[in-house]
Amino acid sequence: MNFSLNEEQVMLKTSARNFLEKECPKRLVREMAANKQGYSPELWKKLAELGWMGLVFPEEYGGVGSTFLDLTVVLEEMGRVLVPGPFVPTVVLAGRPILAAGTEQQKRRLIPGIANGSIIATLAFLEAGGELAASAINVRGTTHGEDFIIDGTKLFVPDAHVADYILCVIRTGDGVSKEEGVTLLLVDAKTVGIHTEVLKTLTGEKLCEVVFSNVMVPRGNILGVLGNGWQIVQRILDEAAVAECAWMTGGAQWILETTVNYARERLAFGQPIGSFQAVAHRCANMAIEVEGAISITQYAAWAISENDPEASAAASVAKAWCSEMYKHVAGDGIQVHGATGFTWDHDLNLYFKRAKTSEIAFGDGRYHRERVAAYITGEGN
Amino acid sequence: MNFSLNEEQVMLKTSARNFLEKECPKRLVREMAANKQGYSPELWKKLAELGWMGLVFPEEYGGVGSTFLDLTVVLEEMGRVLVPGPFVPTVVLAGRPILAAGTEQQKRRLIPGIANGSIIATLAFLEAGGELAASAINVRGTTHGEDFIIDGTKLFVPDAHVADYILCVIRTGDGVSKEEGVTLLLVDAKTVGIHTEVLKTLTGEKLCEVVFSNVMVPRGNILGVLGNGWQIVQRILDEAAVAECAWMTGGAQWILETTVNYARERLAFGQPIGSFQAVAHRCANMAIEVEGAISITQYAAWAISENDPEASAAASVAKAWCSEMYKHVAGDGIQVHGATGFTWDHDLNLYFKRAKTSEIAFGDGRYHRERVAAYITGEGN
Amino acid sequence: MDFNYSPQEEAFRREVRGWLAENMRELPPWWGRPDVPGPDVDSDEYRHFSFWWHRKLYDAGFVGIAWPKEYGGRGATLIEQALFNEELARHRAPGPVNVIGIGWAGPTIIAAGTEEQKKRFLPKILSAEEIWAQAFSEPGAGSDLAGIQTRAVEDGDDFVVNGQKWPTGAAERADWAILLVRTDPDAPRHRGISYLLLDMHAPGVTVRPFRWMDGDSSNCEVFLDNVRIPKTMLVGKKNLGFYVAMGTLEFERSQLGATVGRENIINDLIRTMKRTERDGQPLSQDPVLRQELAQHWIETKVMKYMGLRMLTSQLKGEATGPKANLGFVMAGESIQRLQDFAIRIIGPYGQLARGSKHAVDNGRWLRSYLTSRGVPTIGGGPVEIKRNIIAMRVLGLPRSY
Amino acid sequence: MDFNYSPQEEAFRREVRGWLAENMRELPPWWGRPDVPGPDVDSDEYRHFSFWWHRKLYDAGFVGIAWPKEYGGRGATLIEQALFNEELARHRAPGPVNVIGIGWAGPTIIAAGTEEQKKRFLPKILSAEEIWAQAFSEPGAGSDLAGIQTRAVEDGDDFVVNGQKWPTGAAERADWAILLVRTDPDAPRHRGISYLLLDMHAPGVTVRPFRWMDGDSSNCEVFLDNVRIPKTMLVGKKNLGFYVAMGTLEFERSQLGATVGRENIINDLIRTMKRTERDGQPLSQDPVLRQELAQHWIETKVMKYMGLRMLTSQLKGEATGPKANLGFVMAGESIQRLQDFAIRIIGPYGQLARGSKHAVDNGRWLRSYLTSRGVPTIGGGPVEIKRNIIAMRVLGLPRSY
Repeated sequence: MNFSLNEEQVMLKTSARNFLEKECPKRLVREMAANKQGYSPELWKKLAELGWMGLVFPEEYGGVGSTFLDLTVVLEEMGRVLVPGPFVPTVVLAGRPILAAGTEQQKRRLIPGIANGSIIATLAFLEAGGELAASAINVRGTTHGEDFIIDGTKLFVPDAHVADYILCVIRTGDGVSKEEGVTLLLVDAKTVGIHTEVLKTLTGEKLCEVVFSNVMVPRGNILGVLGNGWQIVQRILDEAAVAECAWMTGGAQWILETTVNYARERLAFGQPIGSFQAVAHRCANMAIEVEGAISITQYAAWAISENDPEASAAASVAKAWCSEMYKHVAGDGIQVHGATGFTWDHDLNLYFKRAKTSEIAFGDGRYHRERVAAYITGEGN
Repeated sequence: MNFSLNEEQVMLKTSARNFLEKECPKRLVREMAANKQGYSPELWKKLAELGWMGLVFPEEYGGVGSTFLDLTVVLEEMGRVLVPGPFVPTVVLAGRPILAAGTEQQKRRLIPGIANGSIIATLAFLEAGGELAASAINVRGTTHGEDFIIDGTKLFVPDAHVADYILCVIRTGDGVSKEEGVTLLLVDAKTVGIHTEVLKTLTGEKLCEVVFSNVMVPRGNILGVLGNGWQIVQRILDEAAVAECAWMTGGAQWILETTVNYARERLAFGQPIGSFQAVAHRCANMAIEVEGAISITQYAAWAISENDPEASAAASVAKAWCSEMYKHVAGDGIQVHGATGFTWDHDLNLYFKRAKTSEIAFGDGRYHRERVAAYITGEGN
Repeated sequence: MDFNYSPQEEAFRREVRGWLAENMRELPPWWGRPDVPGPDVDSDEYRHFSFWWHRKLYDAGFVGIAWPKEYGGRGATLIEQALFNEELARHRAPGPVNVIGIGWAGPTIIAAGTEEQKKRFLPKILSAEEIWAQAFSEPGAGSDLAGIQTRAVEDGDDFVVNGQKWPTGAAERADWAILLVRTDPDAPRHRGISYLLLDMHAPGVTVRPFRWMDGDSSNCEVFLDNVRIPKTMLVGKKNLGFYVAMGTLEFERSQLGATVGRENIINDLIRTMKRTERDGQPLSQDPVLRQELAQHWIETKVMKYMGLRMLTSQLKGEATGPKANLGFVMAGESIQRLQDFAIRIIGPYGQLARGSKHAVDNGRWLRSYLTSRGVPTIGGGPVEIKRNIIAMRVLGLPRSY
Repeated sequence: MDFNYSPQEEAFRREVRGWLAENMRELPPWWGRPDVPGPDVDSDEYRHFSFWWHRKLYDAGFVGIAWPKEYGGRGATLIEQALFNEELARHRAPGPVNVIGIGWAGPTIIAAGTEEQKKRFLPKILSAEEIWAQAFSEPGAGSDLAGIQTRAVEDGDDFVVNGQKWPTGAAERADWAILLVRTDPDAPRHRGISYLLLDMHAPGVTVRPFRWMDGDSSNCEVFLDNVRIPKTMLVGKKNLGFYVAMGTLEFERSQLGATVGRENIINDLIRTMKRTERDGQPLSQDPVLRQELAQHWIETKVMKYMGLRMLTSQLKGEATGPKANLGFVMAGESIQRLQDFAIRIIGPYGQLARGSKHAVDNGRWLRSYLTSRGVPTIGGGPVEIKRNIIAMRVLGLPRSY
């Protein structure tokens, strides 16, 4: 039992911290929120050179061969400075399932490009209902000779406008349960009939509407087994949830540190405001939630790395906790800062907004609490 | 619009405060918790002489002819000192429905006795499931000539062991809905076949198991219309909920005052603990909840007095609020007092315990929130 | 106790209702309709619209309802003011402009101003011919107003003022501002402050707009560089301005308008919940959401009756200043929970901003979610300070700050 | 990072499990079974039972696991101590007695005591031949320990002590107590306190038991009337006793046992929920309760891993004293919510006390509901003080008290 980062992880963390502090100032974050592409190709290239895109892929596919836990170390630092761009979609939402469920050919075709930063990829999952359930998958893929024809609309697809590949969750059949008949299809984003429109979001993150009109995709692009994609989806969601937790934990630590520094320096009634318990205890509560988030996220990341049987439950526990934690901590941070913290120019608001989108991403607190309840009672609802 | 007590109500309140401070010290409360009867006949007699039992009954039946709102003024003061005994069961749970739904004969037979303190009465409602729903009424009354024969067990019946009359909610038929077929029956507590056992409770309040074995009750003892009792029950529950709110509000004010006094006087680190914001702001939060409770309870009591169409919704709003309020305020009171507040000898614990039984009585927060939801959405669940 | 209104009050309510029914027909089609495109709140078009509506209210005698008649008000009671606010909210009608002028500067001038000041300023406040801003807090003095550093030095018939004020509301469009300055740096903190009326068009006044995090860009920072303010613009006694500012302002404390606003929000949410299905069931029947929804309704009702109790105290002439904070703290924190609930209901759509395809109610819920973090617990007076006041001045606890 | 245990640790866990499987068979039928009548916790029968079980643990080498071997301990690591606590909780086995002796007096004597004190006291602590109490706080000094007033005056080879201690735990049955007294009334508050070992059977010691509100009547008030304590009973330096008391006690800070205890509670609740129907549906399928239930599980898991992170820090020799309060505050407030949830689940039955007809689990939930208001947020150190420490010593904020 040793609940601490190993030497390499500490090095990775330190170098990531130093690199990102220099290369990803808030000015860039704000620029990219307004920018059409939504990410800096130069920074993207540098991340690739550092090997971050390849971190969780085996060396034989051009990766670094590290663990998912190592990835979350980097994600925490990225979340700390709010690195804009399609990193999580490419690596976690697309790259990881390709590695886990792809054919040798699919892996050889895509993973080296993902690992070296030349391929951007994403996952098209949600539809109009906005639900994470299998029953909400209604975009259809119908067989047409050796191809599938996809028709329908996916929503909230991150970074689809710059993606080279879109991993699509579609319905190819109707089984007894809604989980049956769900298929994952790797779609070249340049295929005729795909229309992408960037939605205007709170944070400037690029979430897209992707309309598929009569889009032809070769059968060979199925990821995993036809009609059996739901299991892969679940694993994606678990990993994505934990990745988001790491991201949130990094951001929350920035807020806590920034707020504590402010409380130490800002004076009111002739004293630092941190000497008033209303502020001091609020900071203590923030610290408790953050410490909990760090602990549970690292555990969940470890469980995923180790394919622990509790990994899925751990992911839900972590995401439920972190979703609330980030929102509370961001809100408390603003409250301690007062009007200053409520300005557009103060960086706190970037975190407050991100806390809301992170809460929503991959299932909010309520969704994951219900999953936890199903796990501990052994009964669905 | 005048949201304040009128002159008579202020007088009533003041005299009740003075009377009870003298006549109902905590020593008596503690004695009665351990005492088998659970109330002091002398105090009971004095309350009757003051006219409190008759407050809400017309003069023609030996009452005072005041309003339900006036009654809550007294109840608030009773709750403030935790007067033990069957006052609410007699007046609110039994007396009020007899007045509202009884025949002239029933009223003449019972209300003068209730008003002058010579009759103790109560309501037998809950059964094993512990639910307030009509579907939970399963104790049966079957016709037998001019009588009903009751069989079954009622639980949590307040003060049944000293009651002269028990108003029983029983099932006499099965309609399309569970609400149909519920009947209210006035039962002489000395009837053969009734067996009462006092349960051991948190507060020493006397809640009883009442077993009916082949109990014969004359048909003339039906209150209201056979099979149509559920409407009366609902009105009883609304009034009981608001009565409980008044009680809770009184107790919460005692806690707030006691806690603020303690925070003013108790020293730590060379200062009164009330000069630390952790304590001062906790007290402020208590004050907010209490002020809310006073306001919403007085409104609900007024709505009941006026037969306002919103009375039932107001009762649920008030009970949901007060149930949580009392528990929070009592818990906060203990926390501010520290170990002192956690002792058996400190009176705070009497309130903390009562807060729990008051929360449960006539529907807890969750129950009433669901009722409010049904009211505002116009949809049941 | 009586929650019914007097015949006179009911008559007033009928008058307001009648007027609203008549005049709201003239409102532009986008008013109150997030689905119909309308101008930005910061735009000239919107500004023009709100002054047009203000003029109608003003002409109908609905501006300054509780102001004395001699100063152009209606001379009605606070109940009628509360009733008017309630009806306005109930009908979802726009309110008057010049909120600082009507609610703050005007009442202060009425209470503490000179006869000249009253004559000069009050009429144009109600008519909104002159718009007012509030320049009290500073970058270094927010919660602790007595800590302001902006200096005023006497020079002949003027004060010469130097310093910086922030945030000052919509100062860019203001003609005048109520201003706190330090006139005696050696006196105890609270006793060296004066209350002045500042001509925003005077030389040396520079206004720099900035944005809040919800996108509202109407707020400003004000720089004062050797600004000369005639001594005739002093309100109350020199060096006692802090007490002028803190003095009892007889604005109506029932918050009835805000409470009805919350009811509107909840009713809108219920509509959204009824038309949104999850797992084949409308959200309005979701037991978990129902609990939360009901709790918001309960809090709204509780605040309503707390407000009416406060109003009754006010009418009896009791000092309700400190006590009103009980309701204010609750309202401030409660609206944040309500807005968080609202945005959770719409799930991933909650991220979509005004103008985005697929945005529910054109991003209304997102905007109000962000907005709820500002004024309710900070801008309208930080809840921490309000709790201090409750503890000290309502409960009689010792000072805790 | 590795959540697996070493082969040696796994071997130890197997040993504990094997021993428990073997020995728990001998537990009386009422143990852990609220439905089987058993003795009161305060009764002689219960006391006899717990000493009997302690002796078994002791003989098996499971008392003082992380104590050095030379003082009768097992000399094992804190991980093994944590593992043992976890297994004990997992199996719902009784723990050792003499908690203050083993967890507090003993480690302090090991760290700061004289060789004589070690020889005299340590063996009988582990064997529970001598039971210890803690006499630190006073009626007038609880949160603020440095405010104690009990005086000790030197007289020859003795201290003569006068004062009053409260609350002192199960002092009525204690043979010894660790005691804080003021030895220099003129020194700064923290620097005039000494740490003594008090013979509870000495003349002048009077013990008055009292009850907590949950019915526990084992706690006491202790009056000290000219009690003579030999100077050989001083621990550490005179006047530096406050620091001896606050010094790092190497007790295990993972709280793993407590976490497992919470898991047991939740699992018991799930069983209750499954067998209780409302509206024809088991409570375990009630969506509202499921949300709350899950939240408690989530908090439990979060605390578990907070605890293990803390333990890892401890093992690395880092100072975890202040930081451990993060988990303690959360645990204290969290258990109160859990107990409130538990008692709400059983509805009106929640009011019924031990011994009542119809009481669910013989009133267990009611008792634990009340108990949760004491030690978790007050007795184990008030959460307010813990938050002060977090703010000041973990976050580096200025002193706020």
